[in-house]
Order: sequence, then structure tokens, then C-alpha cells
Amino acid sequence: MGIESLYSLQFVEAEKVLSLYDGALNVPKILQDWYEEEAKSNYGAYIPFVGTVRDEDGIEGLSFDIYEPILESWFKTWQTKAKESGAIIKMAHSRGDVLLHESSYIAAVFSPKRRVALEFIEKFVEDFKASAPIWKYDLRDGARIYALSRSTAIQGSGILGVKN
Amino acid sequence: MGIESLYSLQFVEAEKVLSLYDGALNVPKILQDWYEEEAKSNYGAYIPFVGTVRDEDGIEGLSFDIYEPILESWFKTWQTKAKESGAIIKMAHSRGDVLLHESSYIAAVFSPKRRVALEFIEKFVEDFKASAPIWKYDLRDGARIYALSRSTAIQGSGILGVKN
Amino acid sequence: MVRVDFLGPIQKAPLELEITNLSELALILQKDTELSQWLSNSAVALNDTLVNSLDVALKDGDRISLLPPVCGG
Amino acid sequence: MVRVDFLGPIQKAPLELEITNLSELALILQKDTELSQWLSNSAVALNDTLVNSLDVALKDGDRISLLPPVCGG
Repeated sequence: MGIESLYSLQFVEAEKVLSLYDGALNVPKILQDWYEEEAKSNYGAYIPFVGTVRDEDGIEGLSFDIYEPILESWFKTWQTKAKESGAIIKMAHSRGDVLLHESSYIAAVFSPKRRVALEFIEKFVEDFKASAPIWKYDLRDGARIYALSRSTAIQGSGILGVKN
Repeated sequence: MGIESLYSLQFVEAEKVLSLYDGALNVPKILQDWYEEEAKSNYGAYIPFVGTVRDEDGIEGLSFDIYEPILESWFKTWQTKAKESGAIIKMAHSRGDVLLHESSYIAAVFSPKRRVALEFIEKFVEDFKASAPIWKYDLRDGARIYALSRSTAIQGSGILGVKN
Repeated sequence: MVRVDFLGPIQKAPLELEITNLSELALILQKDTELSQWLSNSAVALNDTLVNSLDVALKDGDRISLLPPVCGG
Repeated sequence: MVRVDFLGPIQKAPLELEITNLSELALILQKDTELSQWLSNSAVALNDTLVNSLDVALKDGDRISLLPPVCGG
């Protein structure tokens, strides 16, 4: 296999494990697909994290914008980190509107042993919250209201605001 | 509702969330059933942990013995702890033989917020490994060989061996 | 009469003993060479509740269980 | 020409600017009152790679993105 084919193989692989959907996720199907994809990979631990829209503060749902180029490079960095520990990460996220009690996010770690998986899922989900280029809006009276107070400035933010 | 009916309701609830199966678990079905059972419970985070039998050291599979009365009381203690944090825990485990690449264990936490769920799944799975009255055997040439070297003495073990 | 069950991999039939406390049970089981590998690493339950000390009285109908090292999952 | 994109909730059309470094961009954007709430809390990417300092040279065809505070999940 030449260098080019190897490269495109890795690219396809990275694509498959990061999936973006319009609207709510079909959680049972995604959890099943991922489980079956890795059924013979000899991983001993599979830990998905599923995020579901809560009915709170009178919202009608949430809505999401995603900037895909940076999401993909962020995700590839994590995939590399996971591979160094013999693990893999899969992720699915919604674009657009997701209503109450629907799910917008699934991240999953597969690893040979449980300790690596338990540590990875926690670190991955926390960094996802702090770094992944996704913007959340509350849906109220049909309008999208940016959820600024629940959002986190990406590390290194603010350089353009510093006055000379 | 009288005291007796309340009691039996709680009992039924505890039963439902701890499920023991003969042989391998149907992982996609269990993950889906649990997701759907809590679809309207307003939990924001659902984290299952799935344990699968690895092909290693030439084994043909694993086999499990469970002592159910103490497993149930251990599980109820964790359920109480989870409820104090607004969370719930569900668990499924196999009895008897589970072959390579089949799954024998699922534990899941549901909670309103992700931090509680991430912390609970880790603590629960680690205590499960150290305390749940389940015995594991390697299957080799059709025989069950107790996995002593991978097993953990329950806290407080050894009191009957102390000589006076 | 107190019943003693040996759980999991301990290949031993239950015993029925006339004993009044766990110290008596310890003395009896320590004489059983079949059990030598298990006493130092097994937990003890009285009527399905784990106990941490031999300082426990027993009454007629009580059930004792020995739980060797565990490994679920 | 350098293109500047405002991502997510920043409601602003892209800019095309003749600039050669990020410090020039900072001066221009700081004059835009629409952006006053965003400059201090947004991250900056050059050609989809985050940058941590203004000490970055720009060339024709470069793309800058402003990323306001995020909240996936």
C-alpha cells in the first residue's frame, strides 16, 4: 500500500468516529453501531457518555452551531492521545435544534482495560466542554438565545481585546 | 397507599435496576431499554460502562458465580448513595459462561448533571470490582479455573484465619 | 444449629454446627486442611451481612457465609 | 487580502482586510463597537489552528476566525 492509500485510510477512519447529525441523535442506534463495530477489536471496556436536553428554566430545547474544521482537528488530537493508551474515542453531536429529553451528544471510549477507559471518558468530556468549537443556544418562544453564562472561553481567548 | 404497598413498590424498583442473566448480555437491548426507561426522567447525563470478555492468555471465555443476597444489599447501598446526589444506578451481570468478545457486565449512572455521573460511574465500577460477591473463572479446555490472581479479597477478609 | 456456607470457588459442602460465637467457628475451621488457603482471604457474612470481627454471638438458625476473593465484571 | 470570520453567536458578516499581522487586526476590530463584548472572550484561529499570541505574521489568502465562548454537549 502506498503512502497515499495509507493516508486516505486514516482519513476515512477519523471521519467514521466523529459523526455530526442534523437534530437529535438516535442514541440506541449509535450505541449499538459503535458496540458492533468494535465487537471483535478485543476491547474489554466500552464507556459511552450520553448528553440529553433537560427541561429546565422554561426552555423549549437547545440549538447548536458547530465549526467543523477545528472540531475535527481537536478530535484528531484526542484520537492520537487515546491510541497511545491503546484506546479509541468515538463521538456524535447534533447540529441545529434538539428538543427537551432528546439527546445531542455521545462520546465513547473503548480500551483494553477499565482504568484507561474510566480516566479517558472523564478527561475527554471535560476538555470537550472547555474546547470543542460548538455554540449552544436556548430555544425560547421559537428564538435562539446564546447561552453565554453557561459557556467557556477557549484557552488563550482575549488576545484581540488587549489594548496597546 | 399503606406501608406494605409502599414497601413492595420500592422492592420492585430495586429489582428492576439490578438484572442478572444466564450467559452473555444483550448489550444493545439493555442500553436501549435503560435509555428509554429514563427518557422522561429529566436526567442530563447517562453513562453506561460495558465490560466485554477479552481474548487473552488462551482462554475460551469466562464463567461467573454470583451470591445474590449480598449483591442485592451491596447494590441497594449504592442506590441510596446515588439518590442522595439525585442520580440512579442500573446494573446487569451474567451468571455462568460468557465467551470471547461477549459482554458480562453493564453498569450505568443517570444524573441531572455530568460531574455527578462521571464521578459516580468511576467510584461504582471500582467498588464493584472490590466488593461485589461475584467469582470469576477462566474457561480452559472446557474446565472452570478460578481466577484467584485477578481477584480481590473483600474488605475485612481473613478474620477466621487469625490464630489465638 | 448454625449453618455455614462456602461460596464461589470453595469446593466444600455446607456445615451444620452447634456453636455460639464466631471464635468457636474459627477454631473448628482452622483444623480443616481443605480450608487452609481460604480462611485468610475470605470475608464472613452473618445472615447475609458482612462482619468485621469475631466478636459476634450466634443463635440457633443463624447462617454464616464465607466469601473468597471476588472479581466481577 | 486576509479574510476574517466571526463564528457562532457573533452576528457579523466576514471582513476582507489588507493586513500583515494580528496586531493590526486587533487595532481595527477594537474600533468596532459591535465587537466590544466579543474581543475579550474570543479565541483566534489562523487557517483553523488556534493561536495564543498577536505575534503572528499574515499573508495573502490567510483566514482568521474568531471563536466566542463554547458550550457543546
